[in-house]
Amino acid sequence: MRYGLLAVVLIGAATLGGCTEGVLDPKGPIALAERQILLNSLGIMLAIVVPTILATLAVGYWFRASNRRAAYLPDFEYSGRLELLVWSIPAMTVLLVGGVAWVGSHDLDPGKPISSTVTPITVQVVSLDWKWLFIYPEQGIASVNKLVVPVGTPISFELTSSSVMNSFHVPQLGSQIYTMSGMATRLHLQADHLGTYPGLSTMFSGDGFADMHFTVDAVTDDGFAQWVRQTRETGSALDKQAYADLVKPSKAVAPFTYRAVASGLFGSIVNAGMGTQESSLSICSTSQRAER
Amino acid sequence: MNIATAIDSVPLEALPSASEAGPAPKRIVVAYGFWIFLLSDIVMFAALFASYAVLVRSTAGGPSGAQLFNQATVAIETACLLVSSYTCGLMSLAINSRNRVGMYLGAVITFALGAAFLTLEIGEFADMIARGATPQRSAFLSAFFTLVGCHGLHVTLGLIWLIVMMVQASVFGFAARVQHRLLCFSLFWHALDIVWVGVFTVVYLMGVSS
Amino acid sequence: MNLLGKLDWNAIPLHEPIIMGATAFMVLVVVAVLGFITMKGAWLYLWREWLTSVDHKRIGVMYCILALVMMLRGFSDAIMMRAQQAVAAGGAQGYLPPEHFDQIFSAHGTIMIFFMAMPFVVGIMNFAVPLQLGIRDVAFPTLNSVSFWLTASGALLINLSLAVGEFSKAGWWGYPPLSELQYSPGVGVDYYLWSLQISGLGTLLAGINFVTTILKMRAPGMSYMRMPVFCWTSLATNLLIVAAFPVLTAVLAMLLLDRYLGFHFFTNDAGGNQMLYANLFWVWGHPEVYILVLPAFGIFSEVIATFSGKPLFGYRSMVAATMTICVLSFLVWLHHFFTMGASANVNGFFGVMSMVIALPTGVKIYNWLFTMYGGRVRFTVPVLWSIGFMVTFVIGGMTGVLHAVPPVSFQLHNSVFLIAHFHNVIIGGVVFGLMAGYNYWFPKAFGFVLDERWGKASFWCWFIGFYLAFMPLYLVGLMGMTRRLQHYDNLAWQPWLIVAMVGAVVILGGIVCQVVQLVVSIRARDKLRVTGDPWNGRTLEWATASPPPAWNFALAPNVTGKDAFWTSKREQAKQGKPGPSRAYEPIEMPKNSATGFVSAFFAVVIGFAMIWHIWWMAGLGLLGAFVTLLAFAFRRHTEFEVPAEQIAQFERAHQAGAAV
Amino acid sequence: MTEARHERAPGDKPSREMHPSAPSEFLVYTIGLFVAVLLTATSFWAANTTLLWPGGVFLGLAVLAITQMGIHLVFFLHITSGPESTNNVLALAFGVLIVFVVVAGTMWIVADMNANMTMPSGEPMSMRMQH
Ligand code: HEA
Ligand code: HEA
Ligand code: CUA
Ligand SMILES: [Cu+2]
Repeated sequence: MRYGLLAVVLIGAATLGGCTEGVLDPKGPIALAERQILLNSLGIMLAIVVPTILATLAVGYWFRASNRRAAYLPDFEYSGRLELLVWSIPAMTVLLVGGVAWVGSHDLDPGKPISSTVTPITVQVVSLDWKWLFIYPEQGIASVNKLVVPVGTPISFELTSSSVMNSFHVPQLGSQIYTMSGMATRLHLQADHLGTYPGLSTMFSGDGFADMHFTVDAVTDDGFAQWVRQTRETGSALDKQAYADLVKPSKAVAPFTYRAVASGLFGSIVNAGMGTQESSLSICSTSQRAER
Repeated sequence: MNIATAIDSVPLEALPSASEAGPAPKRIVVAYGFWIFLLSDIVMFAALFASYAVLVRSTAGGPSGAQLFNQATVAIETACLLVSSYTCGLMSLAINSRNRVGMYLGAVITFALGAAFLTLEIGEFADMIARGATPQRSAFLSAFFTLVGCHGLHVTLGLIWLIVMMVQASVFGFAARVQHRLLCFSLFWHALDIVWVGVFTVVYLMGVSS
Repeated sequence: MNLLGKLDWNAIPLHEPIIMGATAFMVLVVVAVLGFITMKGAWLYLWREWLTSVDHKRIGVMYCILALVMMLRGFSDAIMMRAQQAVAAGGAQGYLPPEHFDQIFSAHGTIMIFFMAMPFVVGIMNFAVPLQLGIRDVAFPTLNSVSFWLTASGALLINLSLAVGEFSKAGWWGYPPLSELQYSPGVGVDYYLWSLQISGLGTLLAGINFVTTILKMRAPGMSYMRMPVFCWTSLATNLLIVAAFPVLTAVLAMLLLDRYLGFHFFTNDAGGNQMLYANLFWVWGHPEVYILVLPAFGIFSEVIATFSGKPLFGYRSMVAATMTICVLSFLVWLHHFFTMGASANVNGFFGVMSMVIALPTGVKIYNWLFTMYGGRVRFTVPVLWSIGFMVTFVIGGMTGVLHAVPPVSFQLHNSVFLIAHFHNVIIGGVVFGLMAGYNYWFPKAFGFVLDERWGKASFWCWFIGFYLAFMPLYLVGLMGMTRRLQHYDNLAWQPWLIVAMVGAVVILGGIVCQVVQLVVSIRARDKLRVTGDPWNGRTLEWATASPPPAWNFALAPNVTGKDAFWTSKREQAKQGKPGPSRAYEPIEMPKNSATGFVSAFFAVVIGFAMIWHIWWMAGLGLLGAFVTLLAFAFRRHTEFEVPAEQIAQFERAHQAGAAV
Repeated sequence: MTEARHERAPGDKPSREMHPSAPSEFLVYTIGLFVAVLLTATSFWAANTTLLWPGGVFLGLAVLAITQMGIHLVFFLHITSGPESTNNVLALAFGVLIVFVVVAGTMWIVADMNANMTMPSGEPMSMRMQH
């Protein structure tokens, strides 16, 4: 029965993954590679784990006390050959999976740019209490809880946090990475298919955490250009005052955009988090949460 | 079925020595237990040292070690602790030969040197705080005060322990229990000196020279 | 100045029906228990025989009872979370508001790790290790009692947080800056910190005690290579405790300094570095999971060998594997934060090191398998748990190795898949192991076996319930669900989360069976009464009476080989007559001591006072603790002598009983 | 069971009966003190002199400190390599290993991450943390 269960789970994973926005339904090169690594490692290990489970049950069953046909070997407690086997079979598996891990962590290093002929665009990500701010420095616009990216273009993310630690994750695009106050982490992703993908924080950040999700719209180049144009025409500008308002804790914020962004905003958010005196944006490190 | 006797039927003399000798005498057990405790204490210091090393540059615009530390004081502190470790050793020699006067003399000198160390350290801290270099000033200073302060706290506890032991020695004489505890005390005191070697090297000397 | 610090009537959450209900229930239970004791007039007995006892067997039993009580709390939290996630889908908020849900998962993780699994593991070691080593008690019996009572103090504080104030909402890791004063101004994190510091001290002292016991106190003739494997795994566990817990103490102390004195270790400003906390926390955290699982491995080794009627296969490689795991577990901690932004070399190194642990672990699995091979496996309850473990744990281990592949972790870190991984190894490994140990050593502790039928029912409920509760989480994790979600929008997850809740209910069935098993067995104890050796055991604990006398062994056993008791039984069968008997001698026993109980009392006072900023009270508590220590140090009579005649009498009775 | 069958307690001196040729304990402590003073003085001198190449001073200080710890262990704590203190040495070795892993591992990891967390300008963050 437990095999039944396991099989249901695995098959379920494979089939359901196809339509449910998870890591088994990749929409970009990073997520695709990661799914492949996941399935390969799983396959390598199942090759040894499944026989192990079966052997356990078989041996246990055959050598049950009531089975008089089974041999009784009360002094069988050592065999050099078996010993060697017992150490070397898992060793081979570990070697294989270890190789995958080593090569994989270099190939898919979040800080490594995606090689592509298309020039990447930069998006600066700030996790706030409890929403996401996306700054497009090259386009001079910003949005909250909504990320719009052109398909087929590498996106180079710089990420930080205005308050506590969060983790930026779009399962269908691949790797997540932490956002931390006073530091800027890096991540490179790319969407290869048109569509809307859920994104979220995976590092618990307080009461509004459950609603701290956003959507990623992967659109055509034209669509992206159009969105940028539209955005520039509507909404308010993200200057220091607007940022000071935005930084205040709020939950389940509906997406909206800013038509312009004060230059160097991201840098000063990072610096503010580092507690350097010259920063005028000290507001972000002192956004006291309303609590008790 | 008399099982216990069957296990016991092997004559003791037939046993090889070393790890098969049965439970060790109390003195060894106590000292070994304390040895393990010291190792765990040193691992705790390792965590504090690691934090200090990570945060040493995070001065947040505040003063750095080079601006704050006074090597002359540190040298005297070091001398106090080192000599006290020596006198503590002599004290345990006196205990082994059941020399009461020697023991008290050793204890008094050890205590005095430890107290001198502590006074100097407190003075150093007070001076830094007076100059605005408080642990609240920067992560570097938080780590500094915690690491050095934790060592100082250990010294304080050691001094209290020493007083208690002297009272015990005068009440119980050279009872086995008292001897075990004095052995542990000297282990403790020597270990603190070893930690101090780390502190003065990493914090004071490296901090100033680089 | 306020004499009561931050404490006032608002601290008691009277407006929260769920919390008040739970509190009322708890108070009711406590009152009922206290009333029962008073009614039976058992206070003096309890004080003399249990609360002040320094007997390792009694202390072990008290640890297990503590674990059992805390298990109820941890499980209520678990089932509340499962119920919440089963309903709070697609815009629904469920019945738990975020600030409550956040406390629940933080409390569940903290309680399960520190106050369920740890006490249970330490309790079983307490009970079994000295017996297996053939000695009278641990190296420092009074210290042992102090350890227990400090653990109990921590447990008391964490339960107090339910009724007075609140618990942490920062998860069981308490990562800053979320756990810093700025983002968690309430007392919740302080409850977390102080209860862990106090119980952590207890655990550290227990670790020191057991390392010393195992290395310095074995019966004559018991060389290292003759020690039972459970003693080996206990040695490894306690070495890990001694080496890892100080790091936890240090890192939590730094967070305390940040919160109480405005230091800047991990704050967002003034140069603090939150990555340092994560780093040091997991320096402790990863060894901790092996602290939990290694004793379980030891239990399986004993159980499988005993019930297969064979020596353990590959004893030497078992020992080697245990010690390898012990050292390796200190080289992998970064795998808990691959996604923090380290470079590929660092990630790769720690990824590969994590996998290397699969090697010695796998060796263990195969050695158990070959132990059964050629055996006569009796399918008793402990064996069911063991085989259930072998089947389940390899799945959890496999998903652990999957997480150790950094690119996979980039996708699955903090997902519900991770939740499934670690419940898979903790329940399938640690809890199953503890259950096996509980059923295995129960007759040794109390003189009667546990009911088989209810035990088996319990096992099947747990086993099936586990798969129902956690296999769906693997799936939902792959579907992109992250952990610690109070509600979610994706309706595709909901059916699976409902299955998971059903699984938790089935597990509840298992726990109920367990309670019934205990009650039924106690009732039928006269029928279930057994001799010293109910399982045809192999190691020394079975050589003495059940329950063993306070002094464990009338005569120090002389060990001549591995599986000491088994060997001697064989010898005896061959010779046909008992060997020459040695004369009984009087035995020195440590006297009972209230030191543990009293210092725990002061520890609670200090902890509570610090949490609520009642400084004068903390000062008094500290003073009290110091005076207790002095009082202990100046005791004149610490031991008493059991006369030889009493021992002889007990032995005669025991042998008469055994002969029947 | 005599004490001789057991290992020595940490901190215990070798018994005179077993090792009649052992030097007087007083002498051992005094030699220890002498060497320790010498090493300490060298450390303080090395940290302050301008005669030495600064790059080497750091390493030199580390070596001096480790040597001095060893001196303390041998002369004050009576740790030897003899069979009578195997257990003490093993425990010590385990402790040293853990200390090394904790300190070196932490420094490695955090330094690596700091270096990776570049500022938008491309400037490594650890540089920025200095002021
Ligand atoms: C008892 C507890 C326990 C045990 C034993 C383990 C065992 C292992 N764990 Fe697990 N782990 C936890 C408890 C445990 N873990 C907890 C509590 C967390 C999360 C904490 C939190 O975030 O809140 C966690 C998280 C965790 C992570 C972090 C994931 C993340 O946050 O993204 C990783 C990553 O590497 C990991 C890996 C492993 C590995 C490689 C093992 C290995 O030791 C497993 C080895 C065993 C086997 C592999 C099976 C048997 C072997 C064979 C049959 C041989 C053949 C097989 C192979 C060679 C593959 N664990
Ligand atoms: C020892 C560790 C342990 C154990 C046993 C369990 C057992 C269970 N856990 Fe736990 N869990 C954690 C450790 C543990 N958990 C941790 C560390 C976290 C992370 C917290 C965080 O996010 O910060 C977590 C988080 C966690 C979550 C949150 C997931 C999320 O973040 O979204 C959920 C959700 O349902 C959950 C469910 C369960 C369930 C249903 C069980 C039950 O199925 C199992 C019930 C188990 C028992 C009841 C214990 C068994 C013990 C006995 C029966 C004792 C008997 C004693 C004697 C006989 C003496 N757990
Ligand atoms: Cu990253 Cu500081
Ligand atoms: Cu781990």
